[in-house]
Amino acid sequence: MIGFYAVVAKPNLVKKLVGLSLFQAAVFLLYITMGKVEGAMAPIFMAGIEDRLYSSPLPQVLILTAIVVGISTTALGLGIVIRIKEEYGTIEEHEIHEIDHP
Amino acid sequence: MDGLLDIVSWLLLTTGGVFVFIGGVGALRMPNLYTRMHAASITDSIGPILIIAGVMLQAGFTLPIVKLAAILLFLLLTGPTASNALASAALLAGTKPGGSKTPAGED
Amino acid sequence: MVSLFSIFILTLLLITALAIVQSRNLFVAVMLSGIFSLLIAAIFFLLDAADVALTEAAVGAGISTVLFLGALALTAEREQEPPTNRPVALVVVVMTALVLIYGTLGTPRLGDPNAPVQTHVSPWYLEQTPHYIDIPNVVTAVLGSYRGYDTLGEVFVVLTAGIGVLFLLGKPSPRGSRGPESSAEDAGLRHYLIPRLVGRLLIPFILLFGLYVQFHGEYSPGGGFQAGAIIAAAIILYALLEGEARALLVLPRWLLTGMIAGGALLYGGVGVVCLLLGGNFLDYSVLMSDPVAGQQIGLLLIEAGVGITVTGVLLSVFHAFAARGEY
Amino acid sequence: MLYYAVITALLATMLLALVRAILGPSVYDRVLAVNMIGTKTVLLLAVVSFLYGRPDFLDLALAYALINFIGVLAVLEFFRSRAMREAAEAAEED
Repeated sequence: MIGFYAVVAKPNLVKKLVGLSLFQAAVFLLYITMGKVEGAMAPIFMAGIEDRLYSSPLPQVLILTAIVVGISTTALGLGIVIRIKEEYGTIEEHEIHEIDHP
Repeated sequence: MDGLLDIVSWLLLTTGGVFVFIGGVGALRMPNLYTRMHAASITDSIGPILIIAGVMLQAGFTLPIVKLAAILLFLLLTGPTASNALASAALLAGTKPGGSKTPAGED
Repeated sequence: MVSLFSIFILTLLLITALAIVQSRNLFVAVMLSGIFSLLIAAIFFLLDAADVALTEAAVGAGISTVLFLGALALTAEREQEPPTNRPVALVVVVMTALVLIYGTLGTPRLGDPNAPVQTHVSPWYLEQTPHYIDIPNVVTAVLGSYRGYDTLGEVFVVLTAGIGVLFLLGKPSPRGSRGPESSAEDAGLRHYLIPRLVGRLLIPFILLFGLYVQFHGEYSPGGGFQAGAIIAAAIILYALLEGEARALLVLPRWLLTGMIAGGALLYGGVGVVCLLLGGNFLDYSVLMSDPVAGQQIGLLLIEAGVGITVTGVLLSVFHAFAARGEY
Repeated sequence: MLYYAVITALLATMLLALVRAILGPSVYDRVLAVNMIGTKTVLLLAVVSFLYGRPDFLDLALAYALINFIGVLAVLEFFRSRAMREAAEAAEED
């Protein structure tokens, strides 16, 4: 479990959006691991099998929607980046800063 | 499940795994782009055939066998197509086949 | 054994993530994040989250790669050397990591059936779903019915994001460097004959599969979010193969905008109808005389709404990006 | 037991392909590696779903087989358009 915390913490250095989506993925993974039950199966009932353990469906629901929301917000971020590129001609933060405060 | 079927499926799965692994080694060790592509794409075709056939034998005549067939079909359609498109794109971009070293690429 | 595999894939994920952070070439970073998404979906699958893995597969491998590439085509492909404020960032990151690791010490062991997550509402969902809704996929049941408000909220977030992108990129580029009808360039992958043929062969199957995922979501992994992403991917494939303009002929912009709004309206409308019929908002039991059948109808309708919205938003975003450049 | 052997082989191959993707001198090598990992993931999912005894999850592998193709084509289209742009601008070596 600690292993992917390094993944969580690392990426927010430079490539902000890719890093952000990595960060999201790591959080998703954390949630899913919470829902896992040892020896259980996915929470979809199967005909003929009763009294099986199922993993918790709730985190999965939250993450399922969060993935799609994540891609939408990433798309919004990319849109903003494209506009910034058109206005400033660069996508590097410090250059934008220099243009704004000459 | 019958013993014979199990043995056959076991054989198929193992050979499939071996082929896939050989493909991986080839893709890592081959000297230039086209030879790597060669290694990867051929084993990417034979591996799925063997492995999915092996799993199919385990599945028996149920709905999953149809799905497996569909997966195999799509893999066989898309894999070589992707390789072809990749190779032609690389050729168009000017990476020449042959030679023992990869020419200076895009990266 | 399975946990061993999970750990192995986690290691691969770690390597990939480090490589993504390292690489200067943004294009490489995007490719690697495609791999990252594949790997993480495999882990989701190993951790019993089939629905989540399907969503990640549909969204991560295809659409997010396409969107990132579309954005890259419009901006710089190479990252420049960052200025020298990195030590501070590193310190902040390391401190955050330490706090987070300290946080994990308090979490229960992986797979513990008595963890807090397992003991609150989840067992109730698992026990009651056969009674109230009578569909096998509990994830869909929780998504649509028990936590319908959340899902409604998520749909509206997606809607807002789509509208935001349309606002940002909707009007044509101010510089106008490219003519609107660059027909020769806009031909897509036309001269690649084989991909084009195979792609055309595959598109109907992808659409069919999308519909299967949409309407079979109560019985197997699937549902509106996944289906929306898959259908959008199919149309994007068409746009790649045949060129942007032809894809817009199939699904024009006004229809996409309509889909964005219409799907969300359908979802909300189902809730209002429930209200009018005397139930609570999004309480589908009143839709039919038989509460169970009502729940099923409600689920079907809202899943359709979700699917329509997601498809519309993703495609609008794609077209908005594509219209900006010749990508 | 035989499933485990296959899964191990698949994972090992994924590792090799990942190394290729990270090292890969040209972008095409990386695309190749992504495609390989995609195929391996499909097979992995197919085998694991049998290992778990839940063959109804083959849907997932099916989705992968279809979607992965789109990713690769998108990358190629990106190259094509970039090559065209560079040909148009007739300069700017990478």
